[in-house]
Amino acid sequence: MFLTFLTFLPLVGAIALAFIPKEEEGAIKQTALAVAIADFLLSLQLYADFDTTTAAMQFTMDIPWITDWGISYHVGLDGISLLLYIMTTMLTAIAILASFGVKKHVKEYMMAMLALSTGMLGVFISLDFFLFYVFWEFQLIPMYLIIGVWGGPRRIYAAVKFFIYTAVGSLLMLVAIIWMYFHFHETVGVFTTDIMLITQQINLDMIEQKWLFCAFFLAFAIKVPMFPFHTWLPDAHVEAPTAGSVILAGVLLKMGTYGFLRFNLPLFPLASVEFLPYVCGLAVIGIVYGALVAMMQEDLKKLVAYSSVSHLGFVMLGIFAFNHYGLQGALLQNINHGITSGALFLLVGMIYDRRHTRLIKDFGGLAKVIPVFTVCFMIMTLSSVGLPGTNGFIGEFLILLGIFQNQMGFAIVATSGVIFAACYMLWMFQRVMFLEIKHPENEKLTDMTPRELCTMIPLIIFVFWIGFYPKPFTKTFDASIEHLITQVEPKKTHESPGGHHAAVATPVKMAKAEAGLHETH
Amino acid sequence: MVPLSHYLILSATLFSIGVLGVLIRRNAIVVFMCVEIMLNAVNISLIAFDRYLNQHDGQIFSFMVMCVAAAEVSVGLAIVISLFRNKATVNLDELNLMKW
Amino acid sequence: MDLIPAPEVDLISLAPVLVLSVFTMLVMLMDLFIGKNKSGLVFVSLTGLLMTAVSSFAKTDWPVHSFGGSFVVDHMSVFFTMIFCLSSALAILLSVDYNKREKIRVGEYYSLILFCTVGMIILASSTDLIMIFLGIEIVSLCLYVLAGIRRGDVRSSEAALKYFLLGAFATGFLLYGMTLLYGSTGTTKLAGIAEAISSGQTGSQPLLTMGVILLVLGFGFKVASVPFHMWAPDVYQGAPTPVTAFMAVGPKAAAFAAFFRVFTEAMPGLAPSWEMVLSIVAVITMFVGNLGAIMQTNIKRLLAYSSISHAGYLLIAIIAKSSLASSALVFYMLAYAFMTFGAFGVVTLLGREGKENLELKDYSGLGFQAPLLGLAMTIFLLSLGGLPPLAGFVAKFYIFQAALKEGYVTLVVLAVLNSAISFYYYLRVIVFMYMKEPEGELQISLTPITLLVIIIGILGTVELGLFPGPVLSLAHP
Amino acid sequence: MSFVNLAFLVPLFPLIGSIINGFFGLKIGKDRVSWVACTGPVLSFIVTLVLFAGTLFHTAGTPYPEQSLFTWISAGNFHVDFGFQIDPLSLVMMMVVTGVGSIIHIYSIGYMHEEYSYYRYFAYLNLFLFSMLLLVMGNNFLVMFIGWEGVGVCSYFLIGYYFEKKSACDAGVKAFVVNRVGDFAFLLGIFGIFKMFGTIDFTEVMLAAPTTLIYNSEAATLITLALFVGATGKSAQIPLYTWLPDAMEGPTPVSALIHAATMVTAGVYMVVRCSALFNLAPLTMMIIALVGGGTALFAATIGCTQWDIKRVLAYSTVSQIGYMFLACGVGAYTAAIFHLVTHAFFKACLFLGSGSVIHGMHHEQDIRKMGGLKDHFPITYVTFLVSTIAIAGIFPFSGFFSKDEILYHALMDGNVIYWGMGISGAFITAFYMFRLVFLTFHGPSNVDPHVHPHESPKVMTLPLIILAFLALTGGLLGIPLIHGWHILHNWLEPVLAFDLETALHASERMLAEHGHHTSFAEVLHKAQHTSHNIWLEITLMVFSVGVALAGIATAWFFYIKRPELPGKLVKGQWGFNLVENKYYVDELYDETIVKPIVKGSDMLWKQADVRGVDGAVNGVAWVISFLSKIASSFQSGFVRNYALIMVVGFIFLMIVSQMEF
Repeated sequence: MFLTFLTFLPLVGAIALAFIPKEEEGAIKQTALAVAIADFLLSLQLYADFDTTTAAMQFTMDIPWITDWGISYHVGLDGISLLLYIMTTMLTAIAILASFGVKKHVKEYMMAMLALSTGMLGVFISLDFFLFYVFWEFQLIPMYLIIGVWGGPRRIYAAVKFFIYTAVGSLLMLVAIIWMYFHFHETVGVFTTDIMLITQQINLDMIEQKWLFCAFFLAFAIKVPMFPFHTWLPDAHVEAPTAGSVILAGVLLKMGTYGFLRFNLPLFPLASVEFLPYVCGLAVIGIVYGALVAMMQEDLKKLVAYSSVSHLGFVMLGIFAFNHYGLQGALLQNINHGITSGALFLLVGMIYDRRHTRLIKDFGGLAKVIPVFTVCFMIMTLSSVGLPGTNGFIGEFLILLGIFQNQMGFAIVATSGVIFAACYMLWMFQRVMFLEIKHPENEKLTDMTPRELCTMIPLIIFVFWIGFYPKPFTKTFDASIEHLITQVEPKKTHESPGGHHAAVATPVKMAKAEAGLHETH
Repeated sequence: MVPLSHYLILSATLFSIGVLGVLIRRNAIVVFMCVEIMLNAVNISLIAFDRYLNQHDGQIFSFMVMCVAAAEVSVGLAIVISLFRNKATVNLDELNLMKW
Repeated sequence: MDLIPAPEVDLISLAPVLVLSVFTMLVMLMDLFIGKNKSGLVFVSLTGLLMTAVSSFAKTDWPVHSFGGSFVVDHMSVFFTMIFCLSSALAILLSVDYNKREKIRVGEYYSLILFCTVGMIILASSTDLIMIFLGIEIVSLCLYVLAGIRRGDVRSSEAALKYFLLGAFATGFLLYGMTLLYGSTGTTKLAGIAEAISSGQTGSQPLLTMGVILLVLGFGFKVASVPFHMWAPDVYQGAPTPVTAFMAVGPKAAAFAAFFRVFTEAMPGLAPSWEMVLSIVAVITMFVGNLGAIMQTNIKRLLAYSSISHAGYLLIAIIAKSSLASSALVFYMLAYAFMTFGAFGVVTLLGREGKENLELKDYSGLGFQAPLLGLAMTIFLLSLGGLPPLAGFVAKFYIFQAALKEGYVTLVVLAVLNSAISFYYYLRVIVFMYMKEPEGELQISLTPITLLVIIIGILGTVELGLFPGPVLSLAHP
Repeated sequence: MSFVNLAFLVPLFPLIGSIINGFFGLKIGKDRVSWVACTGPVLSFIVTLVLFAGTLFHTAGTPYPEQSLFTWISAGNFHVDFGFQIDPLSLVMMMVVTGVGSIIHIYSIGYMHEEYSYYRYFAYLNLFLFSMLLLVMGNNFLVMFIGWEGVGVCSYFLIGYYFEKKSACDAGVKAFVVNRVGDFAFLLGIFGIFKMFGTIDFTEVMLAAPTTLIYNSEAATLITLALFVGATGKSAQIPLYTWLPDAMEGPTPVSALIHAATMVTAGVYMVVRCSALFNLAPLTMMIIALVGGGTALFAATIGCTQWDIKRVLAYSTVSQIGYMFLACGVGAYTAAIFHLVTHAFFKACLFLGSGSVIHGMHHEQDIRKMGGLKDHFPITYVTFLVSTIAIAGIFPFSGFFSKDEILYHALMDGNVIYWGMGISGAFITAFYMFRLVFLTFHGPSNVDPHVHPHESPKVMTLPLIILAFLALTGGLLGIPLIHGWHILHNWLEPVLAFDLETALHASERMLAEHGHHTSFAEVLHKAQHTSHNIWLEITLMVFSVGVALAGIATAWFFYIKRPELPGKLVKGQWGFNLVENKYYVDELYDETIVKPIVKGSDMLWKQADVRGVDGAVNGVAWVISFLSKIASSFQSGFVRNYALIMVVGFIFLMIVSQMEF
């Protein structure tokens, strides 16, 4: 019930906003922010109450919805979704705070933001395919409007591209869902769309798994986005208003990776193993390709957008490492990317507000004029580069560690991503922040306002918190990851007898045992 | 007795003539008359089938068709007149205000 | 020579038809005697429709066959009757303000809609080719007139003539098809035909096949499926807006009811010969409808193409044949009724005397100048596109379910891709409403009765989307 | 062992200093900034001494204490503590880092006092110390890696300290990116270690190494090679040395601290730290020795041709680190650390001395515009000279002891080629270092008349004196010849002890398990029969001092006696041009790596992404709108057309129905 309350609170807030007169922009902004912050603070309670020892769904609520079809309103959180959920509430609050400067149609904007929040939160809690699909598609609309109404010059193109691209993928997933629904009825005898039930009991052969995997893959790969389905992302990011980009990078992309974890792996383990080389291949291409293309970008937002392609490639690689390290890294990197990219988009938005340009060549020498901003930007740049001590490192390290255990070739290529990341981020940073001031407009820039600082500080705290003490975050994953591995593993070893997972553990124990022997001699 | 196929061929031929007329003629009224030919062609086969099957359904059917045809004539002519009032033409090729 | 056997007469099962006919005539008569203020007619018409809806439950021990197997009261017919009554009521409500504005004589107008409804009920309840033919003709004749009822308007007249000529042309084919079917099986009763086919007592196979294809043409014309759809965009555009809305819902639903009945009840045995044909028709209907809509700049024409594409989705239900498919069909039609009337309601509302504001650019800035109206239009369009949690989505979900259950995966995948294409043009309207600057101040007069239609549309669309449960259990026998 | 619980304080003090200066530096004023900045390292140094004292009483044979603060990362069976290791090796490094670090901090007060963003400089410098301390104190690879990258990023900041200069920024980015190439390999090495050992804790890995890795196996070679590539990045060895000379764009104390004394030697430290692994990989050892010796010689030759005082020293640093790696490569880890320590003293002194000159000359760095400065900079001159003698390897200065030990081991444990590289490097070193001294401090003055050279304030000269003293006496740490007097050797012994015999037997056993019967008896035999030959060592010492003196004499001849000669000699010589242009390595990298990547990326973006991938997406949209035009083009508006289409459609469907599917 609490979860439902949290999820729909923003929507209720949005409806409440409708009754505030259009002219009272201040009240509208404050109300929206208050709702978002309240939602965030209340969602922290979830973390407090979360039981990290079990992989079972928590805070569940299951009431029949469309009984004729066996559809129910079934929601809950587990280790995979908990932090994504809380991050969503947090980023919503930050995004709303960051968009206090929005000029036109303030009321509608805030309503869209809050509605978007409900849509995103719903995706993470749905434990029913139908419900999931409803939320999955529902959040497209507010995002579409946010890009299309409050975006840049090519906003309409970007918004429509975003919408249609995502819709194409998810509609095929819908077909797969319905197909599974009947298949489940045929084999088990129950009409249900319950994700948990279907995941546990469905029995699919290899061919079926492959087809269904592909359908789900397309939906999520577009969302992630994986190479070569990524081209909507730069457009959407460039055109979206700042807060839109923050949400887009911070949460929407995570819905793709979340989908892989929630559906592809546990539902289609055989196909997952079968397609592993291809998925990893695409992920690795994405890592290198995204980085190289990012290096050449002239627009700051585009650069960060392509860097997202690269970073999400890491996440995908971690997911398909199929071991604890990789999965944990992937889950953590989800959060990290939300924080870091979100912050980078906020920062880019801040200088855009001041200069109305995002072209790198229009800047230079800002470090001298706006030192506080520079520090924040630097921190986020380094986090994006994956500097140890920041959040980015832990995630990337675990992912690479994980994939190295199983797929050494991919790991080596992927690791080279850390070099390219340094290239494009630092080069960008240098051109924007360092060197001499070439444009006189830049000399009079004002430093960050308290409000802007408020949006950054929580994110900076998380950068270092996760960087130095990630345990409070990673401990929520453990049980769910173990569970996920058991869902994939037996079928995987059955498929490929020389499964790598066992091979990792043996030398560890052997080494330790022998080390012990060594000491006693 | 004349075999059924003769009637059917006659009916099909008439029907085709009606169709061709609709496709070829430009005058709305002529086109409409061609449609009437089609309907009557159908009537021929209806009656033929009816006779051949030794039933009554076909006859009833053909009565209905005749009624309907009559109704269509009245409605159709009314529409043609209404159009003529607006546009002073019954040439179908001049009727393409709405397209694509 | 046999005497014609006296038919068994069961007037009770005919009750809706009778009740509505009486009310229709009442409306005609009243029109003669009441004065200038014709609002009483609306009241009578609506009452009539309500009574009709109620009287359709006169028989509840479904299915009830009467008139020697020519007429049936069953789940589908009753549900369809409700849809017809709903759509006619909405059409009448939608016309009140419109007719006032466009100065259309209302007496004929309402009675034509009611007569049309009578035809639709007959169409949905008939199990005899003759009755079906009659139903179709009653509906068509009324629609010809309704399309051209704005007599001073060239477009309206042109639409009427086009519709009439093509309609009559198609009737010829339909009739020919029925004749061949009759000739091959020796009966006009659907059950009899099915029996004859399954027992192999049919005449020459080519004639039968040709008859089937001719029926496809005939019904295809009525439901506006490609390549027999050509009339639809022009007629939808030219006809008065409420009539367009009405045509897109009621008569189409009726035609689908008959289409479904004829093909699944009379010719399941011939399924192999028409399944592929209908599949092809369905696919090209979806594609042509959606592709055609992309280029449109006139909202009515856009909705016309959209309606064509929806016919394509609905054809999938006929292909699926099952009872699940029939439920999907009725559910879809109901959902479609709400969202279409809602959308046309907004279109009507935006028009002004002398300026109908039908171009997409007339919608610029609507979303912010009239937020609720914009929101309503957004909801209708997205529902038409099939976005959850709206009625259109549940309806599509239902249809796809029915088709997947029978294993038509390819069809469903194609349908789904079409849904994606359709988003493009539905979104285009939204683009205009929210993302383009208005060209001038929009003058919107919120006429209350039209608004009522929109509200009903919203309620239906949202309710069927969020809580379709009750209606689903009604739709499913 | 309670004293070890103080360990966390060592990195903490500089961190606190960094945070205070970073956030409030501008507000609290320069004086307080200096106090804050210098207190941190000094306190760290004191705590290090306490730890050192505690370790003196360590019971032999027991493991060295570690302090684990908290579990940092935990995933499955992968656990990494945020822990520190206090053992002799790390203590040596900590003392160098905090000791030299403190001195350089103090020096910086004088050197940087005119800077506006003084606080920023000290914040970075403190942060650097923090990272460097993590690097040397970490008890596992990952904590080391935080420091490893942390020093890299601080180096990036400090090189780019004058961020308005494009060259400085470019140098910073170059340093970071080249370092990242090394880090990439280092990471792979860590992954490999985890895969083989299931842990990345130093103690556990080193203990398990002999029984886990097979001697000379592929895994051992690859892992150690990866680690070594990581080390070459950080320690500026061939092929990744190019960033270090450019790094001289940073303030001079930074060059002294980061690019001479501490950070760049991190690679050496890491190799020594993992000596147990490297001992199992003879192939890697050979590569290390060759790369080290090669770099020593190669960089020395470039050093002879440079005119920028700091660049000469930079190449000298590269060359000296080459020596350290040469030592590692032949297994003389103690010698490597020894040279690391003495090098820290004399090279820091040299850099600070050069900084003093630059400071006194108002930021003039070209030695052609100096000359005869010894009168203007008396203290600087003396200290500089002491350090130069030390680096040249003249008895009894510190460099003599450390370098000779390396050369001795190169000959005894390696072969004559290694020794040849080392000894020729020594000659060139002596030559170019004295060239530097002569050109700067002796001979006629070429100073720009507008510049008035002046000796630096006490806050700068005092550190010079201390460092010069250390450079003079540092050699006492490792007096060879007399057994037991090599203090450093004794001190490090417990960390570096490696039982080759057991390891080889274990390898034989493991190979046997896999069905390969290989005997490493020969390897063992060779290793056990290298003996300590005192007379040979003395001979070598005399010889190398002779070589160094010869180098000095050559420099004297060319730059004092016949100063016009070098110019004439080298004129038009292609060989000289090659060396003067640093063998065109930068240009080579630029042409073969940087430019292709940039061009390729540009292609990738404009062709592959925009045209290819996105083109496909937009292409689909285009096809759809094209089809849409076709679809609506049938809608001609003519009734007869419509009827025709219906008839055609009917015929089409008739045909379809007659087809078999």
